[in-house]
Amino acid sequence: MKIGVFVCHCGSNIEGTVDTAAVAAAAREFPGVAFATDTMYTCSEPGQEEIVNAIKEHQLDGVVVASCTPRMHEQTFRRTVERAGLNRYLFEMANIREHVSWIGKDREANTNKATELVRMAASKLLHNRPLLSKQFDINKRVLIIGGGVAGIQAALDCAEGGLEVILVEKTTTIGGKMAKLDKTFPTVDCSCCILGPRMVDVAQHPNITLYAYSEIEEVSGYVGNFEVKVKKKATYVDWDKCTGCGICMTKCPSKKATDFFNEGIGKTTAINIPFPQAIPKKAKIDANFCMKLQKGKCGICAKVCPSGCIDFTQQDEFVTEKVGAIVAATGFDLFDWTVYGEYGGGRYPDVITSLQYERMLSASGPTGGHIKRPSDGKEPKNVVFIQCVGSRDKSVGRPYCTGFCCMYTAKQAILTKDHLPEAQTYVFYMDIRATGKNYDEFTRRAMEEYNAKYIRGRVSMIYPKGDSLLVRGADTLMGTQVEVDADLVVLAVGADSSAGAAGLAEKLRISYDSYGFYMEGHPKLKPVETNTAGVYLAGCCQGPKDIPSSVAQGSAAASKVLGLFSKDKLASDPQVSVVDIKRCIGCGKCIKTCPFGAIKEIDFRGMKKAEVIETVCQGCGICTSTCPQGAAQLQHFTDNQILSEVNALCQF
Amino acid sequence: MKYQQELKDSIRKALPGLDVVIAWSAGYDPLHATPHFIRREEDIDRLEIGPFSVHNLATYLPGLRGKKVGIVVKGCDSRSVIELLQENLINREEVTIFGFPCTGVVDQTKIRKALGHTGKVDFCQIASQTVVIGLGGEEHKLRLSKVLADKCFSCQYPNALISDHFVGEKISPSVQTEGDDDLEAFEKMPMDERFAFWQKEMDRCIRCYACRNACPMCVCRDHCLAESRDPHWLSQEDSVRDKWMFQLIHAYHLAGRCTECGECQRACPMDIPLLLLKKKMNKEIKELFQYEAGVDPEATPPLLSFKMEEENINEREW
Amino acid sequence: MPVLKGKELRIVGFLCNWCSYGGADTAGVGRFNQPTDLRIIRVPCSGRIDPLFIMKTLLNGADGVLVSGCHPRDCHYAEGNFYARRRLEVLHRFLPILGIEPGRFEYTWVSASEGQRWQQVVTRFTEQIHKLGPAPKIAGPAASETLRQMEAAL
Amino acid sequence: MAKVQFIKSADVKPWLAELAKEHRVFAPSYDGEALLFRPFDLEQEIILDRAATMPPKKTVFPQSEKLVDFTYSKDPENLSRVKIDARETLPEGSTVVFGSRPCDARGFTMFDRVYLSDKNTDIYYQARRKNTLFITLACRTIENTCFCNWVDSDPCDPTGSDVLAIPMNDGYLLESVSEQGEKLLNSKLLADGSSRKVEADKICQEIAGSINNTKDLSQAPAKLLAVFDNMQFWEEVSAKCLSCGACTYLCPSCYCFNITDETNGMKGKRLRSWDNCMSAQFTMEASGHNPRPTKAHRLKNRVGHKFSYYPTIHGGVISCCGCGRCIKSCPAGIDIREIVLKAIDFEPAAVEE
Repeated sequence: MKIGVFVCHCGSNIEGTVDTAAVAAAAREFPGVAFATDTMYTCSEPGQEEIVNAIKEHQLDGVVVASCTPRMHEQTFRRTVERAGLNRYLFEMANIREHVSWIGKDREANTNKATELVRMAASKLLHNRPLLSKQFDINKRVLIIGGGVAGIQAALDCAEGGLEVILVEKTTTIGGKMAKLDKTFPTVDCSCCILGPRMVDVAQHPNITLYAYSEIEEVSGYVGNFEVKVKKKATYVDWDKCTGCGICMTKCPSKKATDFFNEGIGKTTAINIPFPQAIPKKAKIDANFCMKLQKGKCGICAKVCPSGCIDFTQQDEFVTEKVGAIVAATGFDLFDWTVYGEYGGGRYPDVITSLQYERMLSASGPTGGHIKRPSDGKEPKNVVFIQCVGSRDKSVGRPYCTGFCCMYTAKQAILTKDHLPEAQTYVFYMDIRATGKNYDEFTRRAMEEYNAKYIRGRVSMIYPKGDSLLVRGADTLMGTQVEVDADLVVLAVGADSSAGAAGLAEKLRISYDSYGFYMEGHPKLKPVETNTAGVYLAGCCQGPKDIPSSVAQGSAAASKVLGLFSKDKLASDPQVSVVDIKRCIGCGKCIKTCPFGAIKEIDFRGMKKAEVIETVCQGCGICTSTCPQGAAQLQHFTDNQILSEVNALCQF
Repeated sequence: MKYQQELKDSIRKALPGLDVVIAWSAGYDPLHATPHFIRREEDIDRLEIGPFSVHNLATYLPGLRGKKVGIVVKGCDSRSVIELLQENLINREEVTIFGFPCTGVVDQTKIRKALGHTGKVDFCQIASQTVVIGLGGEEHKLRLSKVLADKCFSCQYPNALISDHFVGEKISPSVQTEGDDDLEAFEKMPMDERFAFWQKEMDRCIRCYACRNACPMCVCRDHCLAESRDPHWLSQEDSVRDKWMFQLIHAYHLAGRCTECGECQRACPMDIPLLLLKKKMNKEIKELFQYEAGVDPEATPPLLSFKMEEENINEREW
Repeated sequence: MPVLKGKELRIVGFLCNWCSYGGADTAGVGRFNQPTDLRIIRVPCSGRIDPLFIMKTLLNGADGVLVSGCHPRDCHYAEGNFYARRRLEVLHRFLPILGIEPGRFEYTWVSASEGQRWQQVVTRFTEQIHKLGPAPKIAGPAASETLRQMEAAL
Repeated sequence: MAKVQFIKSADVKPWLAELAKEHRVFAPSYDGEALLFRPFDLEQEIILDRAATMPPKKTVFPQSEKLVDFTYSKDPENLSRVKIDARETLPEGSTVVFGSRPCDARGFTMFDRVYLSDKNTDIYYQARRKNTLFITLACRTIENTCFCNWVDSDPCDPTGSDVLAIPMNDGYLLESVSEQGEKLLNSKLLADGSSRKVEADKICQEIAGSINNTKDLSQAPAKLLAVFDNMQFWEEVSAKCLSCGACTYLCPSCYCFNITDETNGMKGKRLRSWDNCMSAQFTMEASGHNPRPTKAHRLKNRVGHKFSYYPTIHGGVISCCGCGRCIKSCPAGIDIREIVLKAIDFEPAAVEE
């Protein structure tokens, strides 16, 4: 191999503490090095030209650039050598800026270190091989998991972009958390009025197939070619026939079923359509409460149903969909606030969550939009809001800020005053975080126009006092203890990752943080990508966020999918593992440890062997360090390549 | 051995359905047995089990895939069979396992050490706890417990853990837990002496790879890293570094898979105390993962799995 | 290769590309001064780091080996560092039997944003290695009296 | 006329110390539990009453030896022009091996026919061979694995040795076999031994008389060829073979090697290291094809080579010296004697009409 070495000054960034000319001179003595020079700015246009020219002039077949981190410019220089006709993988970088010149001032030590890094890079390069990517077809359909506002947005954008969309929602209706809200901040728009039309669009769009009351059972395949098994859970109602008339609900004698949609404020019937604008507007029987399913007696709904769609024998059903990309938009759940013993731990009926309060405020909610105390149905006079319940609290393992509670609390304070002009609201807060457009103005309005009393401090205890509650807390601005008589306490409960998020992540082979929120590809630059190609994120599954951000992410994810599908074929990354079939003994250890299911067992002349599915392989190299006989080798990071670096550094 | 006849009868019954049964027979002198491949009825007569049945015959199984193989196993050997099953390197339906209660096997090195040399053994009789060896016309009496292999003292699995035919009465495991004395003693040595120790021991390695080939879990066989150029982990140089490195490869590749049968050390013609490395590895594996290899055919070796929260690994705080 | 005029010791680092290599970059961008001994080998994932690389590096005469990957649960490849954690921990506990100070090998987790932490890790590890001094090198067989005694005991 | 000297047992070590001033001296002593030919050390006990674990093969044929040192250098004007400077590294100095057994010393005569033939001379082997002298100890004990008498040798065979030492009750009778050997016998510690020659000869006769199991192997070359294609025969005899190299590496007459280059940076060396026909890699071709794919093929080669192919081209000399180490150290207890006899006795099944 004829290697060219280019040692970059990076202006004075490197040259300031590294004698680049000396590094280049030393490099001339390294095995395989046929040309070495120092250059002012290697990444600049003339710098790159110099490489191209040197490749041609000296017939180089490998290039080492010693400059900044490969995380910065590896792609740049790979393209450069490719322009000169070399394979892009016959290139190595030595990081002599971030790892040398910027972290020490001893010029002698730096120069020596830089020289050794170049030596390592050149040694590795001697073992590099040209790698070529493969082209493969893509299935231009997209699966969107979760029918909240982010999922709806992604679905509609993709469908509008001409893609076939499969939307899977685990409850019986799309709409998510937003559908449960009464109003939205800071405009105090009716939530259902703005979301409703979008939901209808989903139902009517010819490109969208909606599986409600369904969950993802299994995901296999890879970007461009996923295969997804969807479980359609039994509703005991034939949805092809159900018209959503609701007669069954009026006649159902089992009226103590849990009302999930209304957050447990009140009860509902065993057969149920969650709310009037539900999409799809179909009834479902809650088997836990249905007398027919529990005890075999009743069946009134079947008798009254005009279209005869009740089917007590219905079973879960599975359908398989083939898609090319997946958007996870699985949202969030509320933190289980009952861990807070000081707030009663769930023992006081008049301590409720913010989302329960939303349902109470909603005209279509169980109270018809009247604020009533759950304990006695009376209108409250003093309403106390407590913020940061399960947010910014290390003691309950939730150190992060949910981000939108400050805003909805302000909104709820305003709405309280609208509903009950006599009422007095109090808000216990830590800090007001109102960083969106018109947000700060909105919280000020709550304080100034709606007379919400904001108290900066945490609540230490809630005690029952007569038929009301005594809220004791600190006012840290005044430096005093405060006690407020409350008729109703509303907890601004923070967002937790959605129940089941981890299980789905494992199916999708994406990672999640310690709270269960999905990891984006890069916190700044890849906010909706994941590290699994073809899987994108939208909305609160990635972390708590408000509606506009969720919608923006839905659109962003859709644009990523549309961008991906704008090509007819995809190219696989050739830095994948390859199994040497001659060395493989078929023990399957690689198959067992591959996080991506990218290795399969094949039969080769009657012998078991492993084979890498190169489109699925993500190039982590776990198989390579697992295979005892070195049969599986991650290309570009083979044992011999790493050993050559080790040997360049230490072999006495 | 008490159950020898019963075992022979059992094999005789099964042989028509099998290509071969692997057992032991008398070796080249009264102090040695040798693996015995029974293919025909008449081969059965030469079968002998006893304290010289040292070889772990499970080593032969992966090489006989595709054949119907019977195998006679001691308790410790059965763990290797389990481990091979666990790794899908043998098919359960192809293997017929004959178990017997093992009361321990000898360590030839201990006998040699006790007698000076054992080149000319005329006879050997074992009666209850005494071994009588005729050596160049003289009679030497040794206590059996002086010459049993270390692993037998702390043996927890004297009966085959898995078998299709078990002859004799199952016996209870050893209550002694000694056996790791050598490891404990070694770990009391200062670091530099340990380093020097291995250099000295590895110096006499002749790279014959008997340790590897006798190991039932060294399943790479002809594709071992030791002799490969791609990947090129080792040179062929007679250097302590390369020879030592090989033993580290061996020990690490056995981490969580080694059943401590001791074949590596027994096979070593240079008597290098190789088992010490494996014992250390097993001790750490057991402490970290409460895992013992070769007990459960359904288990996954700990280095091929993980837990998100490891009970015994503290996150490194620096 | 000789280490710089006896000032440096030979310290080799194996870093995953996504977190720790990025963390080392971040430390550079932040101009967080570090000792110059460390030489970094970049690998895609800590799961790629076969513990045998570390043994090989140590037997080849390195004075110290530092491995760093993404924090558990933050692995770019979801599971790589979980495997690495088990394997590296086993190695760490195994080294003493060879007569190699376990402190010559450390593994840790540094994310791409933890530049300052990386500086601390490198500084601390380099200090630790300098305290241990140059690693014993493999020479010919040494037959000290203690060894003979040890042999007799075994 | 051979020089005959006598040395008292107590004078052996001082004599070796004397020899060590001029030569590298190797003598059997324990390294761990292995009895090896190690550099003579006054502190170390020399063990002469039992056969060594390993023959003194390394003294003439090192486990690995550097054949060539090479260095690359570049033309500063044109870095692509690389020169290779290669230097042979021939061994220097002389060596004395004390306490080898007749089989050990005789083993090198098997090497000589190959490495020092009229057509080809291996200069590395030659350099060591001619400068290594063997003071061989006749055997008084015939071990269970010994069979030198089967292969045209005996416990007092001086073939390949420079001095033959016959163990007597109070010392050793030293008889020179070669001229170089004669020169070793000039120490003041030695006394004229002619008077005890008769006694020594009697000892040798007694030893020879104690052997009674000699087998005639003259049919072996032909009989082994006859079973060459009988793979079932070879599969059965090799069934317990583990394919390790213990037998070959401990064999005084196995001389195969491999050559590899190891380069680091601009320097490198060419190594010759022991190789063995029991290993699958031994005959592995670059294409991946292996003409000896199974251990049956490989064990057939080992036995066939020693007892058939070698004798066929080297005047009937069996390339086995009967030391029995392959039997003793085989982890699976394979007995080469058994295989050879089985081949000799093998009667092909009558072909059914």
